[in-house]
Amino acid sequence: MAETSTLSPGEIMLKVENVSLRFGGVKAITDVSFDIQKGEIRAIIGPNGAGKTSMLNVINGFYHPQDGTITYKGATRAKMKPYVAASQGIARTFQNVALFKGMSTLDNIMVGRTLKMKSNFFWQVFRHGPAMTEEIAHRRHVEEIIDFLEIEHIRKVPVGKLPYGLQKRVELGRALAMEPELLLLDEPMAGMNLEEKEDMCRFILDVKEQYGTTIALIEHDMGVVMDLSDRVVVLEYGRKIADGTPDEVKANQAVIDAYLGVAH
Amino acid sequence: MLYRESGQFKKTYSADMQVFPLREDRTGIAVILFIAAVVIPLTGSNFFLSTVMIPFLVFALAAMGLNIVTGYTGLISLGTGAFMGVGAYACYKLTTYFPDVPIVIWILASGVFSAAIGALFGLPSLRIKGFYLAVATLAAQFFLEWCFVRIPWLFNYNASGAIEVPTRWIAGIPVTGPNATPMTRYYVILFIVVLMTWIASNVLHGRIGRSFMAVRDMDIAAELMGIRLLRTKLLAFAMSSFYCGVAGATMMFLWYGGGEASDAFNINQSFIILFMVIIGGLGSLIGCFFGAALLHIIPVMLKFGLPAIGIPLAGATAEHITYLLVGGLIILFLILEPHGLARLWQIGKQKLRTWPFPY
Amino acid sequence: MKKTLGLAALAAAIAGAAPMPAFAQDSVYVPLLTYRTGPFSGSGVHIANGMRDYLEMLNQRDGGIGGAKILIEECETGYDTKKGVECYESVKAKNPVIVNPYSTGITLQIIPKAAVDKIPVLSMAYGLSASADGENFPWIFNPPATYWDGASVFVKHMAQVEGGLDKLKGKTVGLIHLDAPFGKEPIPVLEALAKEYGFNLKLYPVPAAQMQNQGSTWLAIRRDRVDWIYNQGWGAMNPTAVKEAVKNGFPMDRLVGVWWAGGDDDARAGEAGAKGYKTLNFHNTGASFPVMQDILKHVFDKNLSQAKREQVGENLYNRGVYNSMLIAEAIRTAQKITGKKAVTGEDVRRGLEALNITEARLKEMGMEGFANPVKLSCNDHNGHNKVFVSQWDGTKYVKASDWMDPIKSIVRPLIEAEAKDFVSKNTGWPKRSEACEKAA
Amino acid sequence: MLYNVLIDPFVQMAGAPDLFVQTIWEGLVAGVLYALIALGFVLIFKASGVFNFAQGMMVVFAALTLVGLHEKGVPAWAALLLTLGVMAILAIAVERVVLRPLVNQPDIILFMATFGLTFIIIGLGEFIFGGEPKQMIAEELGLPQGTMRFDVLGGKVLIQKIDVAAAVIASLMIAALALFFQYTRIGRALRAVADSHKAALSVGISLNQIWVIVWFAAGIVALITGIMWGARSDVSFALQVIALKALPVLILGGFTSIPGAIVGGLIIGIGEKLAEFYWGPLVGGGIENWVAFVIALIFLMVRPQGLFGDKIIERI
Repeated sequence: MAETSTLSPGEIMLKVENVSLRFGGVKAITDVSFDIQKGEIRAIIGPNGAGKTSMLNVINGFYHPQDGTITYKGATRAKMKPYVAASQGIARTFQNVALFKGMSTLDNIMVGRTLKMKSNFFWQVFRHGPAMTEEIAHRRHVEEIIDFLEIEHIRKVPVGKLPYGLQKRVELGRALAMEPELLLLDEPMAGMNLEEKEDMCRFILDVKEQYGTTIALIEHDMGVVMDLSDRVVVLEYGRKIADGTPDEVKANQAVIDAYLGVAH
Repeated sequence: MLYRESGQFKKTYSADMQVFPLREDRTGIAVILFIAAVVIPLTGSNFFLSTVMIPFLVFALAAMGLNIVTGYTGLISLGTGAFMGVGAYACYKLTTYFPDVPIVIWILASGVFSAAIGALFGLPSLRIKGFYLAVATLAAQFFLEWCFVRIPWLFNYNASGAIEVPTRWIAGIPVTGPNATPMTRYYVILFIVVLMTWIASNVLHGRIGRSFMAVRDMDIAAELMGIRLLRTKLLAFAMSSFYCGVAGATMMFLWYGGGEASDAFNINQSFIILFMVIIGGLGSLIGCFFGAALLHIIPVMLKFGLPAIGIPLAGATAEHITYLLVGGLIILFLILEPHGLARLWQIGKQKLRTWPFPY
Repeated sequence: MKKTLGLAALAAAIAGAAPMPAFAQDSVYVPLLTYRTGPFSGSGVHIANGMRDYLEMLNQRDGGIGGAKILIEECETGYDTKKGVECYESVKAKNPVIVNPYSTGITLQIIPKAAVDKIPVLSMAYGLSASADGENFPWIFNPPATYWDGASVFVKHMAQVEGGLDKLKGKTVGLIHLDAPFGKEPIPVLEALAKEYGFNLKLYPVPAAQMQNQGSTWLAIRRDRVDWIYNQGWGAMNPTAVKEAVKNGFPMDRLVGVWWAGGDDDARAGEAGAKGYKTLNFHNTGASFPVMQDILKHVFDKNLSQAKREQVGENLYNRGVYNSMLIAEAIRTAQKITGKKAVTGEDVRRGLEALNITEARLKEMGMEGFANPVKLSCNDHNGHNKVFVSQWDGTKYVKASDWMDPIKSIVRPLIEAEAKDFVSKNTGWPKRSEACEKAA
Repeated sequence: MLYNVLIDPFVQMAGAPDLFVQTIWEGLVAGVLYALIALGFVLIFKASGVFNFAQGMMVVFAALTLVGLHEKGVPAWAALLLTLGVMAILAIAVERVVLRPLVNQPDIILFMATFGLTFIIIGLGEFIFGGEPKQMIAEELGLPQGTMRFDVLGGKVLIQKIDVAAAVIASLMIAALALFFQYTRIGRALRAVADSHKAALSVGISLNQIWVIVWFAAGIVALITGIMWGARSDVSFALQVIALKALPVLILGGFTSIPGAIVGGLIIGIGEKLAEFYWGPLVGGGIENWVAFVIALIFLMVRPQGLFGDKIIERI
């Protein structure tokens, strides 16, 4: 994959500052700040309803925070359309698999290439010339991802018919097809058995190693989080209660309280 | 042993990406085209051509249009009839102003106008979906219908208030108007339908088609993949209306030979085409043909076919039975096979693939 | 695959079906395009019954026309152009001697085809007014009067009631019409007459979808203080209009419908208040005429009709009978000219141009007092015949005026101009090549 | 031009207050009837999540059955009861044949199934009772006839007794429905289903029963609507296009709100009459057909969730 980022590893890629998000009277996120560095795996954890998914939605422009700013690769923004985030290299997967159920694995991943495809309507009409050349080039790329994720056998199966674990894998493939610089993974291992989880962990690490992609992930399996991530941010009731390396977080009293529960 | 994929290996991506990867399918299409272009004109009576085949092709084209927006992009439109009307009136105006340009060009060009109008009425689709959008498209239907009656410029101030299709020649052969033979009209419309089906198939198999389906299946995810929803939905509406517009123009010029808007492009027309799409198969091109065939042929069969083979059936009763049958079929298909005849077709092919040893 | 085979078989059945019926040597095939379904069936059913029953009566009583049996076939159009054209295509193959489209929309479609297919079209007092010009429309006939004649008779009737044409000055006349080509027909002639006699014309279009929802239309009529209303409506529009008029206290004897707005059911909808409602007419109502008695005897007594006995004599039923009388007389005239029994469409076209139904002939047919003489010519395919006003007396329509001539001096020039316009817009419209009959 | 659009209509309103009042009244009556059709939609949507496109046809079908039976010699009141029976059978049939096999299908599939239902109802109605329009047996049912005339505001306002009856009956029915939902066991069950199908199932409420009941209730509403509409014009499937007016009403009122249906109905009814009467002449009239839809469309752009709906939060 082509490396387009001008950042070098360790530099701050994304900076979230004092972000608050409300739905009517409900506060989903309150005054949260953290950052993500180039090349790291950053975990966001917290109990259910802590605002983790909302945080991802804010990062890729799906929700617009009432307060606070997001700085991505040096550019600060308040509001943005999700497709702009996509074009800037932010890709994601979803908590409840959000694949295009009526389409095949291949087509799903091909959709991830949409932004990279340039041929105009005219050539599309004839499916010849530039349109076909482009289609073949991207197909080659997609096949690489399919090989990488070891899903060759389900290439032409409609994804609606696949088991859950494979769907998650296809979804990762679709996100990878966008050649993201920042990959947001929302519970990539939810509902998987141990073997599938191990596979998924391997893929995530491989993505980081092979492509140098920065990854932010939400996960409930603490073992996985602690093994995979470089740094962890902990949310509870929409507030940040801890931020640091896995070991630091593990030792944090607030985190222990949040997970084990204390009498408030 | 007629239909096998084994032994057909694809060595290049382009071979694998063909619309019909199997050799048998390609042969099948060739056979169908041969039947359509040679056998039917040779054997069909004028009545068969003008009452069965031409309307069937017009409806298939309109159903294709609706299928693009409803079946592929997941946006229900109840304004098909009106968008067809836009095409018909556009074609009428164009050929009035420029009578010397071959009519086929104007029929195709009239789609541009309906595409523009369609995109305009597709604008609300960004904010609203589902039933709400269906109601919004009804606004288009009723408003445009009113325009067709109310703006005399559209029908050249004819006292009849209707489109009066003039005779137009291509290479000395009358193509439209009373002197055009059913055979000529059939060939013209067959050419248009084949061309536009090929184009639709190309577009829907590529990037654009994938964006349509992505929006249909999960619009939010599609947007997060970098697909611009408004642009995609408008493109779907425009392309859909383009097809509907051309269908409307062919309907007026090659089938009806003139007529009133309030009659030809009313809400019932929109419903019928929606039913064709449902029964034929949402999100399937071949389904458009199945749906159009079934829904157009049922009434014609009941009305003309049964009396012809000696079963007397009063016209009115045939009408009532048509309603019952069509309604029943819609429900039946939704229950048994929500993907319509097209899916049955696929299942049939699947069975054939393993026949005669299914295990 | 099985499905395709099945479909193919069905398709083959239709493909082969069209030119099917075995024709008896001495017969004429008369298809009737009718509608017993759809939103306009309320008017259509009665006409269909009347048309069919008269022809059936001829078959039963006389064995057909001049020895040729009439093959009657109804084709259901639902007043829908698409189905109408299907019907036309299906009957075309069976050599019809005449076609009755029974819808202005369908007529408009058939007009250009008629000359090519050599089938005369009888659009009795409907269709394109301009097609009265035989010079440009040799195959289209719309006797006995056009909508424009009707509208002019309406104006004359107003003048009669008001006490002279000069009294029309300053009056407000409303046209409530179906918002479709049929409904808009009388507009040009009423505009011309309004200019001529100095009355104000107001238009009240009713969209087909709103036929049964005319509240605001009638409010507008009240607002504009309209003195007279001419109703160019059809189907479900008419009973609703009558009801609304009653409701709004509009004087019923100043609400005049075109002949198609004269269904008995239309007036009945207004119940007691509808008394006094007027409609134009060109034939009488009631079942007392010998011809009606013959229908009762030869058709109803043998249970060959779909109508109820008490419907014979109702206005629209009689309209159907009148229509079929024109068909039969055209065929008879054609037989006389050609000396053939089984005449063709071309013969019947000549028969229509030579059609001359005299007082004596009417009496012979048992229609004395039922209708007025009709005479067509090569040039005049309409006759612009006399029309009278019928009035609803609470249970039936009764004749309420003398037979009145249309204002030909205004109507005919309009027709010729309109016909020219039609021809000029339809480039390549064929010049009349059919020879004119010598007086028969 | 601007004067004609922005000022003149209001001058007219002030100039002839009797006509203004009459217009409002006409709109009100039409609105009540739209609201009744919409009410049938809402009942079914709340309980089964089905957007019943066939509601308008059920109105005509019920009225047609009533009149048709009476024509065949059944006395009016017996015909009324029989029609109720027919609507009950229809409800059971719909549940058995359409809803049960399609349970758990996407909404859109059920929506389309009701298109099929629409056609079946039209075909069945015309097949049995014939296609020609019929007159409502308003008199035989003891509905008041005639016109009341009020000389007010320097003019006259005409009010049909049947319209007053329609408004009164509609209000009574809505009140009865409200009581039914509030205080009966079935009513509570219905509300539970409306909130959550699964929750209702888990406390042992039979969904199938509930569906039959709401479809029957919608059938009763349809019958009453049909009688009122029929008395105003006549009974035929030509009413179907007018029945579509219930759709913009639903857009305004929201799919699940009974007060929404009523308020929406009145807004659409009055709005379209005012538009046709005061603004229609500017463009040649006949705009009543689409103005309701355009009102709804504009409204949607501003407030996609309807008058009484909550703001939609999209989740992923």
